[in-house]
Amino acid sequence: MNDALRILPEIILTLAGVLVMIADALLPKPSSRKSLGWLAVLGALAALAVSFWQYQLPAGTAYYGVVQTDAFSVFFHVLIAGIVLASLLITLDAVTPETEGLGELFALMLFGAVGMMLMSSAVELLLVFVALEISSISTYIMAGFRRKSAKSPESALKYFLLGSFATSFFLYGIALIFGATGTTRISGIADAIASANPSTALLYVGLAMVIVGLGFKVSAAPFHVWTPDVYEGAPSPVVALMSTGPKAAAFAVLLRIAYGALPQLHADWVPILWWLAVISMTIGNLGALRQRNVKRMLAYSSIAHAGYILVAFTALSADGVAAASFYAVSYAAMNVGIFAIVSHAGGYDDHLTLIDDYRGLAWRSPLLGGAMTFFLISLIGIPFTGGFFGKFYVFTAAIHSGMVWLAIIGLINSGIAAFYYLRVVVALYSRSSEAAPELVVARPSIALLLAIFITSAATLILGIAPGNVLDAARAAAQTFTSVGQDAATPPSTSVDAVSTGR
Amino acid sequence: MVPIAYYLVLSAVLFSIGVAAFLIKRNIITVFMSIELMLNAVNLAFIAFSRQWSQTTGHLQVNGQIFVFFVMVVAAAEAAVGLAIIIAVFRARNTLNVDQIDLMKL
Amino acid sequence: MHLALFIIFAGLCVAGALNLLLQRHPINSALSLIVVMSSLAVLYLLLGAEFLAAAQVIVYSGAIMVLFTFVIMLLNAGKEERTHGSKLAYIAGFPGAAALLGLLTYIFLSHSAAFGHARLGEYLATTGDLSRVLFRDLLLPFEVTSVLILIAILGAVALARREH
Amino acid sequence: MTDLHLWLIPLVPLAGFLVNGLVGRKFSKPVVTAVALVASLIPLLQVAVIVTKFSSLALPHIENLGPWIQAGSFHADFSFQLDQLTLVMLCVVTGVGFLIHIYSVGYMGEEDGYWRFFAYMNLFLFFMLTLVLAENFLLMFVGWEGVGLASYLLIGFYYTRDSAANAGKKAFIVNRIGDFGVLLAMFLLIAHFGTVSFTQVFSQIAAHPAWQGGFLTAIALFIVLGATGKSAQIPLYVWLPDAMEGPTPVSALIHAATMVTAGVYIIARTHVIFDRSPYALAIVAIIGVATAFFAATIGLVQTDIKRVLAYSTISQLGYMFLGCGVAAYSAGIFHLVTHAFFKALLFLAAGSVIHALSGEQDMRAMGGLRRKIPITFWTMTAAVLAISGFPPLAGFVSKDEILYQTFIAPNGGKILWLVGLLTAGLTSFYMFRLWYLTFFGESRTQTPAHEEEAAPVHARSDTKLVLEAEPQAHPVHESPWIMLGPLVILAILSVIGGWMGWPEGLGGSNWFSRFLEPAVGVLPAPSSPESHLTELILALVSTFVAASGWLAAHIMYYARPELPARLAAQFPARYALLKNKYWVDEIYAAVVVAPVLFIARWVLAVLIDRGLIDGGSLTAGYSAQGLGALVARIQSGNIRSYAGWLAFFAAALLAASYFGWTTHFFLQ
Repeated sequence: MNDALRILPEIILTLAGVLVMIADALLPKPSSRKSLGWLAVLGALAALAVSFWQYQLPAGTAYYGVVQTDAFSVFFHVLIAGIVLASLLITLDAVTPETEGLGELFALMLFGAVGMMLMSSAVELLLVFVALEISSISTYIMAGFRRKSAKSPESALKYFLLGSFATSFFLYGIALIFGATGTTRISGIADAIASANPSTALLYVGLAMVIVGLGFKVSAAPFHVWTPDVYEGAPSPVVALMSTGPKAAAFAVLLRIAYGALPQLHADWVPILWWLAVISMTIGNLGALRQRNVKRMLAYSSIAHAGYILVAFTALSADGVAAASFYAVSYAAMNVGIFAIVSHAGGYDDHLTLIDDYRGLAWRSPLLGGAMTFFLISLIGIPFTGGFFGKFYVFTAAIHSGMVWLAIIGLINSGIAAFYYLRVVVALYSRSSEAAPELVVARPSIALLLAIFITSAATLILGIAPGNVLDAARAAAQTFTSVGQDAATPPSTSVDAVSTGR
Repeated sequence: MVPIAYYLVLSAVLFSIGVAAFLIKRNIITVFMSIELMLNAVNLAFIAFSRQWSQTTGHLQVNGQIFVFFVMVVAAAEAAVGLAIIIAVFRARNTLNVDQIDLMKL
Repeated sequence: MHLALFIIFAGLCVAGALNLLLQRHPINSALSLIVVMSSLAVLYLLLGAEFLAAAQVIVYSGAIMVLFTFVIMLLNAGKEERTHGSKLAYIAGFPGAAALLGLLTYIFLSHSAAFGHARLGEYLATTGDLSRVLFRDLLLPFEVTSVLILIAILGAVALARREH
Repeated sequence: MTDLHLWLIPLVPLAGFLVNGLVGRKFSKPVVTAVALVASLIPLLQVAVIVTKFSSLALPHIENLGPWIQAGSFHADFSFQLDQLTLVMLCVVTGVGFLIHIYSVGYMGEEDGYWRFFAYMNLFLFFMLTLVLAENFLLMFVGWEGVGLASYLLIGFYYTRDSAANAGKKAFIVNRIGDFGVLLAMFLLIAHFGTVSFTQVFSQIAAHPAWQGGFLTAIALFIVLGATGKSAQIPLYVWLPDAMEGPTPVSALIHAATMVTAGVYIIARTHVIFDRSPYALAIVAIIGVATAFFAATIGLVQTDIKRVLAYSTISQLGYMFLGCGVAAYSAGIFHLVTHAFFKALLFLAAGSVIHALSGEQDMRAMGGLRRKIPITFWTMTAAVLAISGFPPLAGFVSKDEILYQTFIAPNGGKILWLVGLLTAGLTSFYMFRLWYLTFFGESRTQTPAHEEEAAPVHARSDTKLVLEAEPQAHPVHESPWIMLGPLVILAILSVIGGWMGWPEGLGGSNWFSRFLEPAVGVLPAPSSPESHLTELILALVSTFVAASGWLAAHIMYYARPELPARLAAQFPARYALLKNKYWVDEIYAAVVVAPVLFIARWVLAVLIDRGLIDGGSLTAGYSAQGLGALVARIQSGNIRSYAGWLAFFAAALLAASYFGWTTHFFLQ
């Protein structure tokens, strides 16, 4: 029973998903399936509440040590429950009663969240793999949900084929790590590396392959290629979920593997992640510059934001882990928020998604325009938003660990980012052009208002009073006892190196 | 008596052929098959490593084999979903050629 | 004896895999893949994985490949055309695949001594051995796969359903 | 400790912003006006109260509202600080801010989005006051970035005009480049001091006399980068002239009196760091003097009245930098204060002129306005005299203080002084040029320049489309008193404002710098009779230079306007060109400005203006665009290509991690 408490949010989400499916089957054919969405929302709310409640559990493992609830996994449980809650609300707003397969869509969102949550709490690579597949396969399916359009199935296909391709690399990596250490438990791997003298060649190569697989899932460049195409084709409410949830979960896994299983090898994975961070930030921001489609632009921006989170990874300190976790939250808040508006404005069938289509939106609907501006400002990283503090912590942590160049590159990138975000802001507040059709904006539904309220409140709170979330993130970081040792010595020498013109 | 390394090399060969097949094949279904080939290569590696650790520790280790069991389950699920996606793509675009599935770009 | 069996079936594996790659009709590729999978089942046996050998034949060469063949037939897929959509696959992908092969082979062979040798009949993993781990230590992942399969069913239904 | 409720000072304008911003468009104009004015008046009154209590306060007076972020060892509070420097800035921001609010009531009276304008103005006040009151770098940075945001909103106020939108964006982005500097400085501070609190950082520095240069130079240089962005210095000056797209009161408040001085403020605020880094100080001085000279030369040939003032602002800010760069922070701040008076006045008066001419901004289409708008003329005259440095007006006192401190500074002070002096002459010249062109001679409101409808000029004019559509609808008229009132007050301040810092060398007591001394420190200035003599001589020299600038302008633009024609006969080859009445501009353009611009264009503009900021239409420059195209080329849409890409980089990653290529490479 005690074991079940440790996976209670997952159980609740599964039950809610099953309930949605059963209700879907029981409801008479012609009636609207939208009520199922509210059922799913209830399930997500319950999961969110239980996730919060899990903070009271003493840290520990369950089911013979395959899952572990600790401050880290509970932190991500709460985050993922929040994401899926907001995404469900966005979906409720975007779909019409006639939309096909609504029941399945809501159930898939809930089931996907089960996988994401398990990813964050799994300490056995086998469970990580199964959970990763749950989250991935459900997103593959959801990406292709708009079957009538030409783009949506293509998006699903690209995501599916390339995702499975990357998963094979991930699996091979696990196999090699297993070959080197003889175990697939996170703690076992760390022990094996610390006590025995495992074959380092296998470990290195295994580690690299694991990073390939997870790098794909978090859309870190150069493994990002799928992202713009998939985001463009997938239904917008689904993108709200899949650009944040699986990403956060994959980052949780990456953090757990890097800091939990392979802390001894940090000299090897830090440079890799260093480069991934630089390339991701640069490619993401440069790629976004040219985009005329808002969803593609946001896809590139999500690549860039993955880069910022990776910056925190390399900091090799409790602060770094906390910053990465914090950034995941603030990114989720603002990105889900902006997709709430994109999906409302563009509709489930994405009839208008170009930046030019957004011209004058703010004058026709001040609420949507204002909210979108706020999220864009947060994405740029202006103070009093979650986006600013996310970047602030990330770069503070990086500089604290002597990554001065990384921080400089990151800041230059966040400057470039202002260009393309501002383009949308300018479009929002300019006169709509005569040539382009006007974006017809329906009245926002209660669900959308709720979603916007949740995400904008979260973004604002993260910017003004981030104390609680930051404490939670720091508590999460403390889970990895190995971190912090490296950060004990301030890297004054390296900082001086900059000033002397290195 | 066969060095376990041979099994591992075989798995590497199969994996690389899988990668190459993914790059060469134009039919989506065959591309998907090459992913199955890659997964099979990984399975072989798992079983070989499992055997190696049995020998290293001196008693039977089945962890790697269990992993293979799960990979098979996942592969089955993936196959169902993947083929459904392929059917959906075929209906939407009336082609099975990957080179023609490039509506979204740049 | 062991070496001979290994060489035969490893050869079959590689031949089947290459044939998958070279055949232009998807059915032929599928049949080649079945050859690869069945030969792998024999190799699993040689490594002492009885249960997995059986599962390999039943699940992979049986169920999954039947599904593939079925879909090939359903969509009436013909010979593939040699379109030239991607240069990158050749100029970046092939060197990548070759480098992967080279690097992994080099690592495996250079650590060959550490991996030891496999003898026939040693360390046989019976179904009982597997299930003791599967239903105790890994009970949760096992249960969780039910969610995975549920998703697969849901997804297959939702995506492949005829439009009304 | 007396509680001054410092937090109210920024929060009241914020409340004004929220009220007007959220429900303002449902309000009638008087209500919007009342909300905005009250929201800017209350801080002013509060500052006045503080002034009366100031002598009894224990300084620096810090009010901590509680923790903001606590992250292990590092924490930042919502805390505000009041010291002499803050007080000076507060007086300027609230005082000038309130006057400009009043002026705007008249100036913006007929605009659409009246509520929006005042909401933004209050928002700006909130951020600016946060900036000057903050006790730590982080809170200051909130204000720092926030004023940029407010400035962006206000520059782009006429959002329907693409040029305005682009100018706003340019300003925002250039400012963000500077903001990295501040951010990086802040990160370095956290890394080295574990705190962002001003008092804690400064006391730690004070406790370690051995710290010289090194990381302090790095921090200081990053701060300078930030300051050049905000204060429009070389190389990040490019945004300010374009910022004139905003309504004129915005130019007066943000782009002359307050926000652009934030860079000077931050250097003075962190002078403890700069004092330990002679290199950083030298760079500040050189940037300052170079910008002062460079902007003044460009100012010589501008024809748009607001652009002249914009370049003059850049130039004057250069003086302030020069003052800070020779460690005479109080002189820099002093010039900041007097400049706020006369430059705000210049802009407001220019606004009044533009208003009188129904939107005309081109000086070639002005002239002869002296009698028609006498009050504007007289206030403008005071400002022109002040900025040109005629005693005893405000500009003379503060500029002289900077030049004197530069002169006596060690290490090349004389050269800096000479360039500064030359710039003073140029300043006098182009300001009187503006003065003569606008107010003297015969009226040219009907000249061809205007009949051609001078499209680019109009595109730049800042009044609304309705006015532009019928430029001759109104006769030339004096502005209403709600606009003239602030002009008069500012004119008085421009005249007498300098007296609070009257130098000792000229018989004063230099009260201002004594007052600031505890906050920013002063040079151990020699107070001997010889030094007084030096100061006196320097003052005479600079007055002479200013007078000669006036004389030159007088000859060229007033006394002998026929000179061009005579010279034209002597240069028949270029006769057509010289028929242009303002040939002086062309000569200057060729002789003085062109070489300067040449350097600027090829060294600065290509690198920064074009490459980074303008770059094509709205994107990050040719280079970035090219890279963007490269990134896009990867995105061929073909799955096999993507897989090839993945396989290649997977192999690369494997190889890199196996062979350890990446280990300790490029990594500190």
